[in-house]
Amino acid sequence: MSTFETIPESTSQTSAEHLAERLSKSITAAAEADRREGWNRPPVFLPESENGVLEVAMGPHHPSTHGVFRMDVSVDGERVIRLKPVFGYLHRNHEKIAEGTAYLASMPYTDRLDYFCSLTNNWAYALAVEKLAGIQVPERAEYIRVILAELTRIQNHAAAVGFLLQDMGASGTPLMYAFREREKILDLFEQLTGSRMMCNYMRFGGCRVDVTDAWLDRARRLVAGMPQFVDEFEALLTTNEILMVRCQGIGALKPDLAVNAGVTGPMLRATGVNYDLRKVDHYGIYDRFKFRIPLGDHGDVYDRYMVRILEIREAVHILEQALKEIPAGPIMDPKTKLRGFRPKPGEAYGRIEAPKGELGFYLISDGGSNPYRYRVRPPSMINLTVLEDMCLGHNVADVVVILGSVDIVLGEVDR
Amino acid sequence: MSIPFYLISALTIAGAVAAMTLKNTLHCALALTIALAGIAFLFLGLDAQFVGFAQILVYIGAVAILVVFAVLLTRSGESLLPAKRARTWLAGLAIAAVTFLVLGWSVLASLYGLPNETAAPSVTMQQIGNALMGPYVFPLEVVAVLLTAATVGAVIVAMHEKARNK
Amino acid sequence: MLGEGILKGLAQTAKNFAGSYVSEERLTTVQYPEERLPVAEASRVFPFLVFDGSEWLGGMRCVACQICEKECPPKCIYIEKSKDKKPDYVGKQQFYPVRFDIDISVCMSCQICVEVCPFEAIKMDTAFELATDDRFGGLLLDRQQLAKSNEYYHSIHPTEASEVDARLDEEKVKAEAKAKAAAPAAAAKPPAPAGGKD
Amino acid sequence: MTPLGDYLLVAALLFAIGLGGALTRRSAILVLIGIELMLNAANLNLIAFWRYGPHPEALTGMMFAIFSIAVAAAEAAVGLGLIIAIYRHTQTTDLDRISRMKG
Amino acid sequence: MAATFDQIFILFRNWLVHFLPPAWQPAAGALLGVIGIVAVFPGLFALTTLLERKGLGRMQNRYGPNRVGPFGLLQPVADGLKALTKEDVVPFNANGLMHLLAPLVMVVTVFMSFAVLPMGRHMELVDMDAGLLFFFAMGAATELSVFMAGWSSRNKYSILGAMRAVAQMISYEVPMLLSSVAVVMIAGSLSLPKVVAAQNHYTGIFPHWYVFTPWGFGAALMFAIAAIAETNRSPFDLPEGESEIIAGYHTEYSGFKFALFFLAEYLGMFALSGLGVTLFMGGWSAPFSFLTWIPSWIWFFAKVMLAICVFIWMRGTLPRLRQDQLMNFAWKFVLPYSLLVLLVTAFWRFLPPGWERWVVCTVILAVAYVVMGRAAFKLKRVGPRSYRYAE
Repeated sequence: MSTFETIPESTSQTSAEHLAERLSKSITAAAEADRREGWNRPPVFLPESENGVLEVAMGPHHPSTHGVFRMDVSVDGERVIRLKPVFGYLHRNHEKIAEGTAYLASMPYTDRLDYFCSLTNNWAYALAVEKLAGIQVPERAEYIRVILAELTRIQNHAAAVGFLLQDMGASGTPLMYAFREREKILDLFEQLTGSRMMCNYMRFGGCRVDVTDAWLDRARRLVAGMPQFVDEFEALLTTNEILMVRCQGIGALKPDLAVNAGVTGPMLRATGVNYDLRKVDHYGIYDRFKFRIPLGDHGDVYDRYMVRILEIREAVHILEQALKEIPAGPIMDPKTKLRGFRPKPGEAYGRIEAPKGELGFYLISDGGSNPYRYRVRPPSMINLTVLEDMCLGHNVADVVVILGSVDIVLGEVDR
Repeated sequence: MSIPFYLISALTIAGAVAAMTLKNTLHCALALTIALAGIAFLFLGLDAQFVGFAQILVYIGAVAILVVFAVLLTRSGESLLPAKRARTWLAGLAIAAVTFLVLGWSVLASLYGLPNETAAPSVTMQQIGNALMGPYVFPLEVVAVLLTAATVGAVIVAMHEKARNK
Repeated sequence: MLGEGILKGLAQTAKNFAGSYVSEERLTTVQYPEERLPVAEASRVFPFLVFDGSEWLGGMRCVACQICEKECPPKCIYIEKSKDKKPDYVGKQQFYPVRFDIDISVCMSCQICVEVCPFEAIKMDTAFELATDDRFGGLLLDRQQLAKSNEYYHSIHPTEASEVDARLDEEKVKAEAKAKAAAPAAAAKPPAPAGGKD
Repeated sequence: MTPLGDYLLVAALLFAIGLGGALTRRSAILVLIGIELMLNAANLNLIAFWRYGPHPEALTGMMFAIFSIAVAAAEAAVGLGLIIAIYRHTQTTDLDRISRMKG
Repeated sequence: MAATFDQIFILFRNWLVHFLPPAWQPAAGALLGVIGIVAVFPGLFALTTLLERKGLGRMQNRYGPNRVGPFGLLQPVADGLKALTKEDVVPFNANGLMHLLAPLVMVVTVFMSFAVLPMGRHMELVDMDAGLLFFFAMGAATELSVFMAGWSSRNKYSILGAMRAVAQMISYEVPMLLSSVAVVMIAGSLSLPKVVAAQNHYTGIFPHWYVFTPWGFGAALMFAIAAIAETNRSPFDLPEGESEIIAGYHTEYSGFKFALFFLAEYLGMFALSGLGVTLFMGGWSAPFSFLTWIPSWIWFFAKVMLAICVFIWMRGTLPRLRQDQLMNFAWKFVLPYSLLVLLVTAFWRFLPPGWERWVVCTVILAVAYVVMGRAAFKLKRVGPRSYRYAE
């Protein structure tokens, strides 16, 4: 695909002013027309510049943008020559609010960041605070955290692949299979944490509720049934000629561009870069489990799809091992106080391998009961910055598929 | 003097006149379609079933769509400028009127000599097939070559332009 | 050859089509209003106030200490303390909330109030059909609507309720033992010095 | 049975309309539509004479009409291809202005 | 008894018509036939919308509509009422006449193409000598109405959608014609009842349907692909694909006119699957010799519904092709292969009957299919991939 320097010069800076000036001209024209002909005059069509370039806003409520997210695409005939992602529609000022509330009180808000995987958000935040305050986590809690994180990864990847197929027009069948399995996992979460998607389960130093044996048996049965689901899913999709033709060679991302842009997660591993925090950071007790990291080599939409499917299989291996070896014991450090938690001044950056990439929490404490600075490193948003490079030269139908393969959740992008 | 004949021919002529006089080019293209459909029905009236359906398939199915595509690609559909007459439009009309008079006179003059009532020939597809493959097999091959050449020619003309101004 | 993957995909959907008539595993849809999925025991929707015995105000465990009001992340609890006191389950005189409102349109059912409450007074309910057409008043529940009996608490969260009751009974026994132990001392103390700190 | 004369008259009128249109209109596409009409008028004549001719089983008129339809379709295709090419080159389909043979 | 039951509709029509004075009888008979078609097929359309939603539902492990009426049977009625009562919004500067005319022309032409389909023994509305040609002539007219719809709603996106739809329909009409010409070469006549008669005999219990011959199978495959593309269904439903920005030619329609487009699409599906069944699967002939006592029209409608189920099945499984891939597929795979099928049919026709011609034709077709399939994929460097694992 084209790197930075080969972007055709017609889309350089001048065209931005040119576009802005024409937009303002059309807006004043619209106002004038309003005055002259009253409210029911014909609408002002989108400004179309002379050389046949069609500006299209794939608007905030477009059916396939996974939430409120706009892309200003300028299309020359069928090819995309410029794409400006516009997000911020779902900005809830999460970080400023967190500066005003106690450490524990912003834990339920982390559920709402990437609302598909609330447990990994909780874990990342808990990890950061534990690093900040130097709290130890008992063995059993570490095992529970790994189990829940891998279950979250399975249901997130299944949903992501389902949405990708939905964008390609598969009228919901793969999505329904993915959601059928996802519901089973969410039932497990509800039986443990009380809520399917907003778990608010992890606490600084462990977990809130202990895991019963009945729950562990149900989890083992679910994990035993998972490979059969993935085989069915792959049989339906992986060798499907239409899917191969629609996905291979589309939206390819070169490894150096991916690394420079800070892309992480399945998108980065699809380009062949071997970077998985579970192996790099050695956080939690991932070193005790044997699992492999799938890598693609073209970095296109098909590789991202396959990396996600293979990661589901790896997660199933981890879960089997973890569910076998989970020890008994306390799940919470008895000394930790719930209220009035005041870590000593300092800063900490806790990061984990969330299903979408490297999710990090950076906290600065000034000794008070609420953090001085609270920053979330959102993998979805950073993966989104390379969207234009992947879409240049493709046609509009592919832009939708490429966006689907990036797997973004607007809660995390806008925070 | 069957009524359907008058109805259909009136429709055809109206379609033809509209195709020639309307301002908006796209309306002309659609009026042309009506005229061609009328002519197809006239063929059916003359018991030439095969030609009638071929006319619908070829003209309405393809040529009319081609004309409409051409109108759109050359953006002449939207420009609602007044029906511009060629500079020499008056002479054109005169020539057309003269030709019609000459043809009309020749038809009326020889009216009595023309055979009017003959039995409807029952033409089956079998006969047409044999005729095409029998005495007319050479023209069939020539037309086949011509059609291929026309398709390739049209594509090259359009394609060539696209490649050059890129 | 071309079309092989498509045929395999078609076989999959056919299997699921047939499967949805046969296996419980595949057709997991439940006809909601008529059939209902059993609510998970640990599930939580909106908080409610627990009261012992039969009379909801007298038996209310809440002592209006306002810890949950301070700790609630979206600040959806509003408490007004009472002037006078009433005996709680151990017999000690405690305040009680004159007003205890929870705006369930603001509450995000994060259950932190249950964790921080020292008196086991507030627990999470599992009733989720709370739709009302009145946007403001309808979703602001006052203490009358929030108060639910301990038996109800046992019916929705049996294991958790029994643990809580065990803890409360043990505290009651400890409190009475202390009271019994303190009683003779109190009796002994008055005859000796007249004043004494009580 | 409508007499042959009526068909010939209709065909003549169609031919005249096509010719008039082709001569008076300035837009290239309309000229092409005019030519199309003239061709169809000729076809109508062919079929009319075949129908009322002495021995219709020889199918000559019909064969002529079939081949004429095929040729007309090819002509329309090439004609429109040319018009589109000229339009791309000179941005106009106005025949008066496309008079220079410049490349 | 079976014969009368087989011809029950014809007898019923004759019984009705004989009340009229003889002068009017042929016209009344034809009218009754038309009324029959105009009643039966929209009824089937209503049933199919329900079948589609329930089928798709079941394929996705969920119930289809089952709230409106027992098992959701009144759902089509509800949809119909909704479509009728919806406000008919016409765009501000749309061309009123053409806006109204487009759906009408489409529905009328598709209904006319039903006239030649033999729905049972002697049950075709009109036995035309050039029946197949008439069918395709009517098929060609629907493209024009698609264009009128797209253009008349004066919306830039619907024009683009219309141009895409028309380009797709035209480029898939050519292979459809060619694959049906293969059948005409063997059956020897363009008239559909003769084609069915040519297939309606049995060796042992197996019928002589063309789909069981090598060339017939190839032609049926290409016809199926072209038919799916012609009706803008499943893998080829790009023109109204919702995930595209260009939302298809009937965006600016609502209320009854949109329902007409919906009806026209389904009638197009019936017509094409009816034609496919007539050409390749023996029209109204029974699948086994011992089943011929069942009335013929039951077989025709059973096969058409089977074809509709395949349409729905494809829609439930396959993602959508992109516009340029769609067109390349048509001109670079389906058309050449149809020409090859014509060649093989010629061999089939002029080789002496016996096992040699079976072997020759099957080998040519199979080898060509595999080679062209692999070449098509090699060209675009597309194919199954293997993945490496780190550590």
